[in-house]
Amino acid sequence: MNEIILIGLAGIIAVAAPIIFATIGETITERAGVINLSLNGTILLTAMAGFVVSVKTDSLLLGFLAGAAIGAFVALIIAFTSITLKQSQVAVGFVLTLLCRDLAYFLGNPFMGLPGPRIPSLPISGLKDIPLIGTLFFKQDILVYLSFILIAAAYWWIFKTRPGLMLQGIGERPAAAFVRGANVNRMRYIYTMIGGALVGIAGPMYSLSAKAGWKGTITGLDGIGWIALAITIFGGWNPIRAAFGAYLFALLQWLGIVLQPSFQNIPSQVLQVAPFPLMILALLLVNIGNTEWVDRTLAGLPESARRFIAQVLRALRTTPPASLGTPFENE
Amino acid sequence: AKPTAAPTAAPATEAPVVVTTEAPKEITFGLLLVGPYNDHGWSEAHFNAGLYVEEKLPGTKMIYLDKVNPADRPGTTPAQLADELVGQGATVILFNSDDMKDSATEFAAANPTINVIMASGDQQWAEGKDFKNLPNMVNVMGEMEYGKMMAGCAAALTTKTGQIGYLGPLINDETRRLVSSAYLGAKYCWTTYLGKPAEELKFKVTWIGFWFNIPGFTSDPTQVADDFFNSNYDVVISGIDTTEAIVQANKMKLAGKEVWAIPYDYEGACDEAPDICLGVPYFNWGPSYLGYVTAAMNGEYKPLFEWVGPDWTNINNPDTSMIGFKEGDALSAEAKANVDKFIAELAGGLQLFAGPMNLQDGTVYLKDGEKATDLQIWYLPQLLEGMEGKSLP
Amino acid sequence: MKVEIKNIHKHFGKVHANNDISMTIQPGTIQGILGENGAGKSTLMKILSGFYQADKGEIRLDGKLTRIKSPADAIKHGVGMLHQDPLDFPPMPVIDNLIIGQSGGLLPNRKVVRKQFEDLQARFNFKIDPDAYVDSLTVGERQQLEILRLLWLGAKVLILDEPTTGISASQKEMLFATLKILASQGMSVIFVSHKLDEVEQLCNQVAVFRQGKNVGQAMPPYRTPQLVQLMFGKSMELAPRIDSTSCDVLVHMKDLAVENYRLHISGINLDICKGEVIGLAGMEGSGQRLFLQACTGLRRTVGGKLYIGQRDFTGKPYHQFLNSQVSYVPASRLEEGLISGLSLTEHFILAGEQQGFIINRDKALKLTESRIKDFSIRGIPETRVESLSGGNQQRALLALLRSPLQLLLLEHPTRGLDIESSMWIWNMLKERCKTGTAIIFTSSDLDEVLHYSDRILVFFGGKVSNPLNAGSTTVDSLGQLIGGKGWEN
Amino acid sequence: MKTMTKTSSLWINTGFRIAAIVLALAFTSIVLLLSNARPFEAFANIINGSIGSSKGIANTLVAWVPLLLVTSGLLMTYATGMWNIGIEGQITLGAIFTTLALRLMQGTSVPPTLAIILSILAGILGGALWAGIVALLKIYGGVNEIFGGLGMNFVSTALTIWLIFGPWKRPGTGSMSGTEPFDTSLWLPQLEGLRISLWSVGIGIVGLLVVYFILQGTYFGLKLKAVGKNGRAAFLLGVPTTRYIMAAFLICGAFAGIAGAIQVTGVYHRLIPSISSGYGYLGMMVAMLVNFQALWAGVVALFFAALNIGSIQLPIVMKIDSTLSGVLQGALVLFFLLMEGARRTFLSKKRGK
Ligand SMILES: Nc1ncnc2c1ncn2[C@@H]1O[C@H](COP(=O)(O)OP(=O)(O)OP(=O)(O)O)[C@@H](O)[C@H]1O
Ligand SMILES: Nc1ncnc2c1ncn2[C@@H]1O[C@H](COP(=O)(O)OP(=O)(O)OP(=O)(O)O)[C@@H](O)[C@H]1O
Ligand SMILES: [Mg+2]
Ligand SMILES: [Mg+2]
Repeated sequence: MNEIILIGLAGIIAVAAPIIFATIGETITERAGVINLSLNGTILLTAMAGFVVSVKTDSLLLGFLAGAAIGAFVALIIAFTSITLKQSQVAVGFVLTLLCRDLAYFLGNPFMGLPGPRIPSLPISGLKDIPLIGTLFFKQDILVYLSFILIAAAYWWIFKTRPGLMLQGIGERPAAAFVRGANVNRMRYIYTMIGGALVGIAGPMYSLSAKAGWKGTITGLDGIGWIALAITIFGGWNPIRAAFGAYLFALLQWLGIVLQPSFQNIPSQVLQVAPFPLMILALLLVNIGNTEWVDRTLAGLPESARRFIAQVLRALRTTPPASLGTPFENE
Repeated sequence: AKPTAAPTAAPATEAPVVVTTEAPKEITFGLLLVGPYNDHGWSEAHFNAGLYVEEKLPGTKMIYLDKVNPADRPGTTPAQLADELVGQGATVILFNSDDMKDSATEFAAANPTINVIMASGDQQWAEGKDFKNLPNMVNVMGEMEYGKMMAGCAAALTTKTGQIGYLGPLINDETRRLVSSAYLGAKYCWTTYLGKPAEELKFKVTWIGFWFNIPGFTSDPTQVADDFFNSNYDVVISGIDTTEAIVQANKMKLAGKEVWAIPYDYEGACDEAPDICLGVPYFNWGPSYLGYVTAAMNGEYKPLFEWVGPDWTNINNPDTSMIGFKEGDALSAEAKANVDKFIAELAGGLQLFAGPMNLQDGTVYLKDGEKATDLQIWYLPQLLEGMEGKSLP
Repeated sequence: MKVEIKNIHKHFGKVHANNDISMTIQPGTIQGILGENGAGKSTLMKILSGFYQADKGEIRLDGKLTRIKSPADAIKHGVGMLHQDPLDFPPMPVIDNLIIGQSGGLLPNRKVVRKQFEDLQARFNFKIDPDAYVDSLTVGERQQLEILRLLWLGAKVLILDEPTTGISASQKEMLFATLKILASQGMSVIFVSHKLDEVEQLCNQVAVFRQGKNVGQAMPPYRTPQLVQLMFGKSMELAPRIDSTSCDVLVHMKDLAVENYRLHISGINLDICKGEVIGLAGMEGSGQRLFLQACTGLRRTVGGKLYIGQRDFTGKPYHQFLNSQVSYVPASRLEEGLISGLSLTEHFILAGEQQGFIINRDKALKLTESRIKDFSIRGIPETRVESLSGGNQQRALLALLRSPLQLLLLEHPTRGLDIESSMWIWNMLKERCKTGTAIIFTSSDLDEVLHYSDRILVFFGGKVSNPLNAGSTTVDSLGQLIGGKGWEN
Repeated sequence: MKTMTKTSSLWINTGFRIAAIVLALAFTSIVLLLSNARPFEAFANIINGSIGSSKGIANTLVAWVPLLLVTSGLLMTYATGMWNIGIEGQITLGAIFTTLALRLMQGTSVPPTLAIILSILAGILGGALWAGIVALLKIYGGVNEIFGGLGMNFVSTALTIWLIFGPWKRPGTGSMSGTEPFDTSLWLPQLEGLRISLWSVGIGIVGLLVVYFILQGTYFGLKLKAVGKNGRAAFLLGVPTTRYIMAAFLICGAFAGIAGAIQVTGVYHRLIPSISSGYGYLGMMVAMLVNFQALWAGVVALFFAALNIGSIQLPIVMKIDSTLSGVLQGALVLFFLLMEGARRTFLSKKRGK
């Protein structure tokens, strides 16, 4: 029984892996001050392309490379329209969300339901037998291991390395980064594309592993991208917290499944659709501290209570990179 | 269930259907598919039936439109799309899904000269709860109950843990009766052939909430399948449009777990992962469609409600049997033997929907010795006693 | 380092921002640059620090002809610029602020950086905690941080463009001391300002710009009238201050208390008379803004009572103040004051009373035209506010005010404006006082506070002084209080 | 002099617009060639299918009305700088409330006409309610309206499915086909032999005019824009910012609600899964393509509707997937944004010289 739960949790870690790639990709992009709203479309398109490529070439690697390349290209479009042409990032991102989706369905149509290759699971001998840890982390497939590495690497890069600090600076205050020698817009191009590439890898992670195959409109990926975006905010632009968000989401989904029989009388939709409202609730918690009315009402409270609540809220609060979504021109 | 002509169907002489006096030798029939024509599932089965008709009946031409649902074709109704097909010269229209029920009714009423075939509807069932008097419509449905029973049987004969999982779509009468059939098949084979007590068989259904996965709105079938396998349900029967069950089973298998799965709907479904596929209950609409189109061609089209079972002489005969069960490579020899025995028994008139039988909440469904009527089966109000899972949406 | 500027030209469209400017700055000197708004000071500084490229002309550093391609390039050549609003990263720690932009390997060595930073601080006895987050520092401290950073990166020429706007007197003293030290150590400092006294107090030589030209150099001892003459091409005289006599109480504050997450100010007791001007002095972030916002309902008071014209306004929302003829003019014009993208006319429609549901464009247009005339705004009704110049934006802000007003609250009403514009604006304000409007304003310019206020409140670390009579207060005593001295009583 | 520059810039603008269209068509053609289909044949089929016949035109209008209403509503929220992605859910709730109202009044003594009118009002209520929630989350919870909206979309879909298979289950088997269809007396009166109702067309046009008028001529409209361009400054100038954002959402929700109501009373005559038909997202595209100017919304919406309807011919006649229409629509908006940006940069460069 205990073992079953453990395996269940291991399953959650696997389910979250693609979302982690997408969220961390977006986190990196947004850290540079650019919003890539196109995730939902990008993931669908790259899932399709990755699948088709690896079916045609039957090389998994090429499939993933194709995904990454397309993800980066979509990001490039966003970078160009928003950074160079100064158009609204949200607008461009939203259009690409729909455009990529329809492209995926249109171009992918001939390849529906074809049998395709699939990433094998790859238990790590030695580690896999460690009690608990082994089952949880080391009986997964290569992509899951990569997701672990990605979390650590992204965190290390953003907060520990010199270029990472500059990345923060660029998103926080481009003008200041500029006088410190950063080529702000080039950096934004680069990071947007890196982030896009990571998002682009999430696609094949589904079509070549988590949800192997391409089934067009019924593939069951339409929506993942939005969830990943929400998790990015929940994660407060911090890879570790973002990963936590992804795991939390997968956990909620899993609970929805295991709890279903025990709730005969409440509509099954309640559990199935629960994760997103809960995600909103989470966003509420991390944002409500930034709202003006809270300040006002707090002011009404007795000092001690006021201080306490204020501290709690500040602990929960996440604030986006200051220049997020705004173009930069040096003077 | 025998074909039951709708009582309103007047004698053929005044059958108000085809207007031209002598039957046309050329005929175009239009097919409206709810899903992609190549979905390796429900819709592809119908599409192939269309090809079958074209092949068997010279002078017929098929035109089709797939993804006929308001999500994929915003702002359209199947009736309107049927008009499009008529515009292209179709004089017979096939609606292939429950989704299109009302449109089919509306269209049939609006176009008395067009012969309408509606798969999985019950408008033409005089005894049914949703009867509409439509002289130019045929309702046809395969008795997949039998297919599911065979699936359940194969599962019961294979499971090592005595736990069978059923990956359910959304909850309604149809899906309930299919799950229950699988359960009955499983229980029968478990007790009769393996001689094990019924209580030792666990049969659990988990509903994802839709016919396929929509992140953020349904449960993820991949996760459901995994959860089954991980919690020692070593056989999963799929009731949804997509193939997560066998895909995940295959993955587990490769990871060294001993698991099996049974897909749904489409004859070729096992091909995706033969090693773990115990078999697939599938629809073979071809023969029935051939019949209706021929009738239309010869001006003998009659309104009808048909709930067609397998051709018991050979359930896998493409020219005669509506319901088939294609045994998979993963089905062991002795299990296979027993499944065949089970099929033979069904052919011999074995009726599993027979009393004493209770509904999930313990209320009596069938009294001792009572056999369920088609109505009782079609409109099954709950899961059956002994099954685990939600009965009501 | 010796800086030679030769025949610099810079155009912005029609505007000839720098017109054949030349000057030489010897090592170890502090070069002052004076000039009215738009004279071309910032432009030249931005050329020196690599933001702009000159259209014509050359720059020599220590005699060597140098092309400065970017700010980063400038610092490589030893030219560092301290911006009015320090270009740092508020939400990040001081130490990271230093590391960002420091050239070096993938992984910064925090230990070394910290050490070097501490040593530098010691030289000027600054006391900035390297682990503090920048947004917890005062503007003054942030300037210090920037100076340290520039020196640390090897700056030998330090450019300061209007550095004293936004910092308090004592911080100013500290800054000037620092600059003097730097000069004595052989750095060349370029100091841009509108403020004659500062320049006179600090600089070894002064250049005056007008309309893009360098119209003259001056050496100490300076003669103020001569400088003014140079700056404006005419001489100028401040209106004499008039001390009001009778008091007809308008605002009554009783034990008022306000707070934000850093400060808690309590026990404010003050009566303000009709037509009175109250100046708020203190270091940036000592609570003046907090107090001002409390007086307009923008921030809810956490204790005490606030009456305006006998009515209790405690805890009332901003719009109720607004509708009771209490107006607030924020410091940041384009961020809080005006709406980029909307025309002047549309602003007047918004600010004015709404009549009915449908806008009467002609009426609005007429109103706008008259206001543009009265407030001599350089622009037409269709002009979008963002393309107005700083001073004109400020004029527009004042033009938007409703009248009559009971109480008017202003943040830095003349920040960044030259003497001429400032005087004009204060004339407008004093006119309003004559109609009984009371004014509360914050300013970091002590002379402004002393000259235009009737009474002064000094803020220091969450404490508020009793109202001082401006007539009988001196810059020094005020500076003392702002610096935190003499609060015992 | 002034006029001359005006005309010249007018030429420049139209030039860039046309370029956008050409590029979009080119892009779509390439996509078509990739799936070895002949572009011109495809476009011809789309045109023919949409405006080739009276039926086609009627169907196009059927798609046009809700799209137009949704776009009009979105223009209001866009004015305040809000991205009301929750629009899909708002349409759905409009439909649900309308269905509820009709279910209550069906078979009672309420005269059909009145019933229909009341049900549409109910739809307005439903849409506004759902939008209001998003606005509340935004204003008082700081939850970005995009994600608040998305969440509500998911919830609304779930709600629909639950109603169809649960409480509002039709006689017999609960069906994907939706709830039991309403009696024809509760349908919006349709033109003989066509699926379009002049009433709904009327409602759509009026809706657009109202929005146009509000945004052009009224204090309310101007204040909405002020809030959108600089909320803080607008607030200090005396605009009750939050109330205006809320108002914009409520109005937009109301329009979405009408769209949903028309889907029920005028098109499907019952509640079906995905009743919103994706008009919400499509409406956002239209709004972007008209650059949030009400003036062109009608035309562009009509064009998009025509694409949706015309593209049905593609699978029937050419055996290619009809998501092509989506590709073309997306490409149009994308290239419009690109060209718009290019135009701006071009002009500013020109001014720079
Ligand atoms: N960054 C800029 N981009 C475009 N135009 C600018 C910019 N800065 C200033 N201008 C234009 O230059 C003119 C004067 O700008 P500036 O702020 O220097 O005014 P000013 O000369 O300081 O006058 P004032 O005394 O009113 O401040 C304005 O018309 C403004 O449109
Ligand atoms: N980026 C710019 N674009 C257009 N015009 C500009 C720009 N920057 C400055 N100008 C113009 O150049 C002239 C000089 O501006 P500059 O900012 O150098 O004046 P300044 O002496 O710094 O004024 P202030 O004392 O207000 O800072 C101004 O009239 C302004 O109109
Ligand atoms: Mg200026
Ligand atoms: Mg300047």
